[in-house]
Amino acid sequence: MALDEGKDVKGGHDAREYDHQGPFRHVGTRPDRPDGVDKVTGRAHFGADAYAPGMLHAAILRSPHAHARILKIDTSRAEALEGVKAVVTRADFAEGLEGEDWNILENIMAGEKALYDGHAVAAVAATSKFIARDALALIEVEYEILPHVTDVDEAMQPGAPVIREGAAEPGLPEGMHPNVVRYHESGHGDVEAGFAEADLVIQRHFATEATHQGYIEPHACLAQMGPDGRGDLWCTTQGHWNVQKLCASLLGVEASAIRVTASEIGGGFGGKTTVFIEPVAMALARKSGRPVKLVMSREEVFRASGPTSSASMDVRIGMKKDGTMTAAEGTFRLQGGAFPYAPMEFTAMCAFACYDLKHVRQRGFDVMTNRPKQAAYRAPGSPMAAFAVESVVDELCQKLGLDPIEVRLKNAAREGTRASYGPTYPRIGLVETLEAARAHPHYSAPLGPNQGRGIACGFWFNYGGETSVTLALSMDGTVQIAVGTPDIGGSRASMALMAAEELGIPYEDIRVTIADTASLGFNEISHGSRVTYASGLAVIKAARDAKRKLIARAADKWGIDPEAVEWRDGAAWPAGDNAGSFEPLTIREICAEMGATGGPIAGHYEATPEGAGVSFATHIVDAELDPETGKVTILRYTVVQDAGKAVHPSYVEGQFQGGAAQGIGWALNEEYIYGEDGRLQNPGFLDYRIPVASDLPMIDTVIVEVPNPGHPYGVRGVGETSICPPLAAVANAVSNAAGVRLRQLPMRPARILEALEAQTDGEG
Amino acid sequence: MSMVHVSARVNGDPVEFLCDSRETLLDVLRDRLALTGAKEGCGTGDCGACSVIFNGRLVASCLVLGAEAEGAEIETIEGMADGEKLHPLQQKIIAHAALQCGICTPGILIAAKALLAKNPDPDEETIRYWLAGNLCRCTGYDKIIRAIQDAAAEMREEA
Amino acid sequence: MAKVKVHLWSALRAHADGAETVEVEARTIGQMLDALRARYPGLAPALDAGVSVSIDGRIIAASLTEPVAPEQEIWLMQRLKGG
Amino acid sequence: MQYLKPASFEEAVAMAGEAHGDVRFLAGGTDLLVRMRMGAVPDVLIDLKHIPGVYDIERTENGGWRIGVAVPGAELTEHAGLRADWPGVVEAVGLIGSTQVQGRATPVGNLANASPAADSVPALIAAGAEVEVLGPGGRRRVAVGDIPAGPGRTRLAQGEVISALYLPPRAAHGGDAYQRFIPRTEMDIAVVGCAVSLSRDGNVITEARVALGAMAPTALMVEEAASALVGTTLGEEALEALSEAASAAGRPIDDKRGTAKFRRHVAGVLARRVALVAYERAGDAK
Repeated sequence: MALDEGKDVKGGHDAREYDHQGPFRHVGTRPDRPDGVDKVTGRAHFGADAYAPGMLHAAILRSPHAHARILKIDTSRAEALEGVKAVVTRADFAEGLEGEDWNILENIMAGEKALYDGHAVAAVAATSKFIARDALALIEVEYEILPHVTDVDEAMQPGAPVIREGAAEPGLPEGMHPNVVRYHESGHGDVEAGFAEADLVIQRHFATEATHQGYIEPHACLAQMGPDGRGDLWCTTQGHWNVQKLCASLLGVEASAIRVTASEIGGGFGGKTTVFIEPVAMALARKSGRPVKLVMSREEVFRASGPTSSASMDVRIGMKKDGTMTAAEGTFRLQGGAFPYAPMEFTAMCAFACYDLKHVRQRGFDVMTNRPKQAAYRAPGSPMAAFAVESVVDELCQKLGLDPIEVRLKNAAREGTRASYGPTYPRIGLVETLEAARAHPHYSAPLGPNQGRGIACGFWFNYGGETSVTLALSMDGTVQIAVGTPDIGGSRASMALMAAEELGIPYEDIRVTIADTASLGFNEISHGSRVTYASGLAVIKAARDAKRKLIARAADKWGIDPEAVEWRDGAAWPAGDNAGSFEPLTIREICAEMGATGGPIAGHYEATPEGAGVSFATHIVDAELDPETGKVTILRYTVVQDAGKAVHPSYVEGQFQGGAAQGIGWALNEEYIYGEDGRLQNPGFLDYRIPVASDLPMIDTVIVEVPNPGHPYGVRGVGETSICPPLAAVANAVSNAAGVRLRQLPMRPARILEALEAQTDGEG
Repeated sequence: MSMVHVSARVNGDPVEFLCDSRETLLDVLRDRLALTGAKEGCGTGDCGACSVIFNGRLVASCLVLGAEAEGAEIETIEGMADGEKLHPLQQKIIAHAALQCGICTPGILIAAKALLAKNPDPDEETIRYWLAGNLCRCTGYDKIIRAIQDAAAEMREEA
Repeated sequence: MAKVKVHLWSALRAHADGAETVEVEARTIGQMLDALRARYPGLAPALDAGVSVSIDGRIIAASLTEPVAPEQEIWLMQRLKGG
Repeated sequence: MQYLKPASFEEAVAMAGEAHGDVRFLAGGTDLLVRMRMGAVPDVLIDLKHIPGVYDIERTENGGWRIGVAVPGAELTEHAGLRADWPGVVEAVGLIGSTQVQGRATPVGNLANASPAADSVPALIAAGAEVEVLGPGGRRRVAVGDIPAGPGRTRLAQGEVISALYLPPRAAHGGDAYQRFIPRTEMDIAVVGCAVSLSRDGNVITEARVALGAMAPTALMVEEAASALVGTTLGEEALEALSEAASAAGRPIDDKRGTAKFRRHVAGVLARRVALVAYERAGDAK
């Protein structure tokens, strides 16, 4: 029995986990991260850094067509090439899969049709990279090219090419094109009645293009599988248990047959929450009987991993002259590539989540197109919603002559507000972020010519999920923690801080390891801003479990009740005078004797914490427009976000800054560009333009701490919310600088010039 | 296959290897010399994760052939620390939390070292433009710039 | 067993005779979802695809054993995930 | 792929003559290696970097400059003499790629790669630069503008190799400048590039050359733009005429980096801005 108090393990009847308001000794400090030296010396091993004796190199053949029936694949010439050890096609994977497992299999290796430019159709393992590459050229694929569609609105039109018949879920509105596969509707009140109360109602159309997570490390793995059907997989992933589950399903073996070890991960942002190449490498390893290394090129990452959805949106908001929002409604159409599950329900649910609205309605459509299967990207679905909604709010403020922060404060959701997606909010921190933004010097700083300021709010849910942690004590009293969530952004440091806090020992005495799938219970993926929340909660609970055991040893030794022993400063102390007079027993002393006093000591946590609090942010940005070229420069940026409790403030700031930077890229320059032929035009960092160092200013941060009741220290997830406001904030700033609203992303220079021109023409 | 024999110096040590004429210096460092600190983020010179110093110049090792390394002096991230003593840039990158995932970090460090060798007191704009070829997707660059400035200040004091 | 009142998101209501809320007997989320399936088989595909549940504003992403009680505000939500 | 290291340009030409299949010369390699990565691996690669003199920057007898084919951008931009004489050429070369690319990329490679958007080419054309070409038929001097034939194609004959780049002596009271438009601040290919080189007599422009990049299949000289400048003191009227001539030039295309319409507009904007810088520099020059 890991924990003796059942209600402590899960939410239980009382979900109020928040029990430590400080003061803290470790939490809130900024020590060096435990893996810092590994990361600055090149010693850290990422996905592509693994090698094995006898290793083969693999390469994947990909469809050059956006939509084509695969009539024939002849691999015989490739197989005959010297050095080629295995060739696989769809026939080498499991049959009879259903649901999302089938979708994922279909995505990683095409079946009857190639569904997008870059779709995998076969793979080769050979004794060198060059032979593998040469072998691809020898595989003959006969395609029947089909009409394609890559645009979300076009894909919904009558007559659009059908990606897959029968993919739609039941319950869709009548008359939908078969490419529309899911539908969401939610809200409350009577929006028409609400609009009737408004002094001004604005309805606008918005569009955003698909972007890519843009992690710098391409997908990479090293697979081994013996004739006994047992295998090992090393890969870069946000969630190795999920990789294990999916590989087992796609290969038709049991989960326990595959041990997955997560490498250091070179960025994910949601894009490494699923599989792309791992089952292919495993299939090649199984067929060849040799270790197989498979690394995506950057071009493959863009063409065939999971970018985000593009969106077409209509938003309508009513406001009174005093700034009161009376009603809001929105329609959000997202394409998620050639498969279902574009995150349109999150777009819909997040859209108006910042506001206290009596009348609100949102609809979402999930649309299939000939593009790669979308994957999660940092608060999936939410940033585009904020772009549309916060743009309309800004325009209403402008037209009514109202201050954008005051208006947002007036309408802000707070504890007790009925959320636009249904439930009533518990304690949340939106108002606090708005107040901090209003008080920030940035908000009142003067602006120059051709400069504009934008503000916007954003919302994301956050997530708990299955979590297992083991905290093992060494004979010398130092601590080894095994967690199951890959460290993407410094989470080892926050885990060690929380354990140090609980155990009262030095931060340096704690080593945090990311365990493989065979060494720890199941862990949900590092996504949904859950790591510091869920693994953190698990570390705290595991430390408390260990502490109880340490206390019991001291109590035994002293011959008193464990209740009469308390733990502080890394030692057991008699609790009060009645407990007796004993010298404190340090963790070091107890551990030195643990073998002889009852055996090894470890703390555990295995449960699904369900108290991830929602999170809000407010961003301020100043932009300068070159009116002659349409080029935008970001001059100043401030992120204000509720972190609940910042465990390692530097890494919290880092999440704020990183989300803002990605959002700026999405707003200004990043986009998937498809040609008439349905092929991706810009599959590289040259023309897929993520922000470079010289594109950005310093990014100021303000950490607001409104504790989350669902975590012992009040921690909220912080990783995702930071990308929600920037699209809107930058668009508002540019619109204010340009004097014309920009409603389509990215705001590339030519698009801004066209908007300026249209405005001049309109006036003339 | 046409293998090329190459002798060079990496981090001061003599090395010898045979490589395929098509292999890049990055391939050679990683696959033949087991120096995996330089990373391949793009293979086309757009991301800087494979940065090394080649005959005194900062280069993308994915844009140099292994065969071109004959007689070359190459510095990689593995040679940056002096034994157990980290270079000030390495210390400051850790101290400022100027990394999240760490995949771009070796390239950033090598590029920053090359910058400080040329300009011991670079201003923010100089650092930003110098590092424009080193993509970082996690940090928004803010803490990286601060760490480099801090390291530069410390190195100026020590000098 | 006590009755709990469950709020449905709009798109679900078509499968529940248009009702915005449905009362079912349940002590846990799992029992609640089973009761909904039994009463309105049309809801099953959506529930099987995965739902999260909000209890008094606290979002339960996955747990079926989480207790529910009559005085609580309970909402079905589409299954959460993140990036 | 066969990798060869000639010790002289004559040997390089001989090697190319004897080789079969696709033969490429390697200087900085920053374009060639990208193409190889995309699968375009030549059969024979002739590395020019072991030929004596290829890393040299020298004054010529007439007061101009001779630049070796392997001199990378970083070396050029650090060269005080070159910077003083041809600041526009140097700033154009300095814009090619990242700091890392600058460590390898050469202006001659930039030219031989024959991208219409190459940054250094308009500046070299405006400066009146020439290259020395060696081939089976002997040695010849060719104006930089006559090398590119179209995207990825040059007018070099089979077996010919560029053996040096020559910049003329800077004219008295002359100045040059180059700017490009890109969506980001760095790391992009020019949507439009513009170079202006001019000489002044007092405030009056006596000579001018204007070249544009990414407005046609090759970088091009725009005579109308140059004549809009000559004889003027670069007043508003001259700038307007220059801008119009630049916008009207070439035959730009719509592609992922910009529309033809946008390119025409930006060419006009850049021409103005660049002319003002060159004019200023010429005024400061002796």
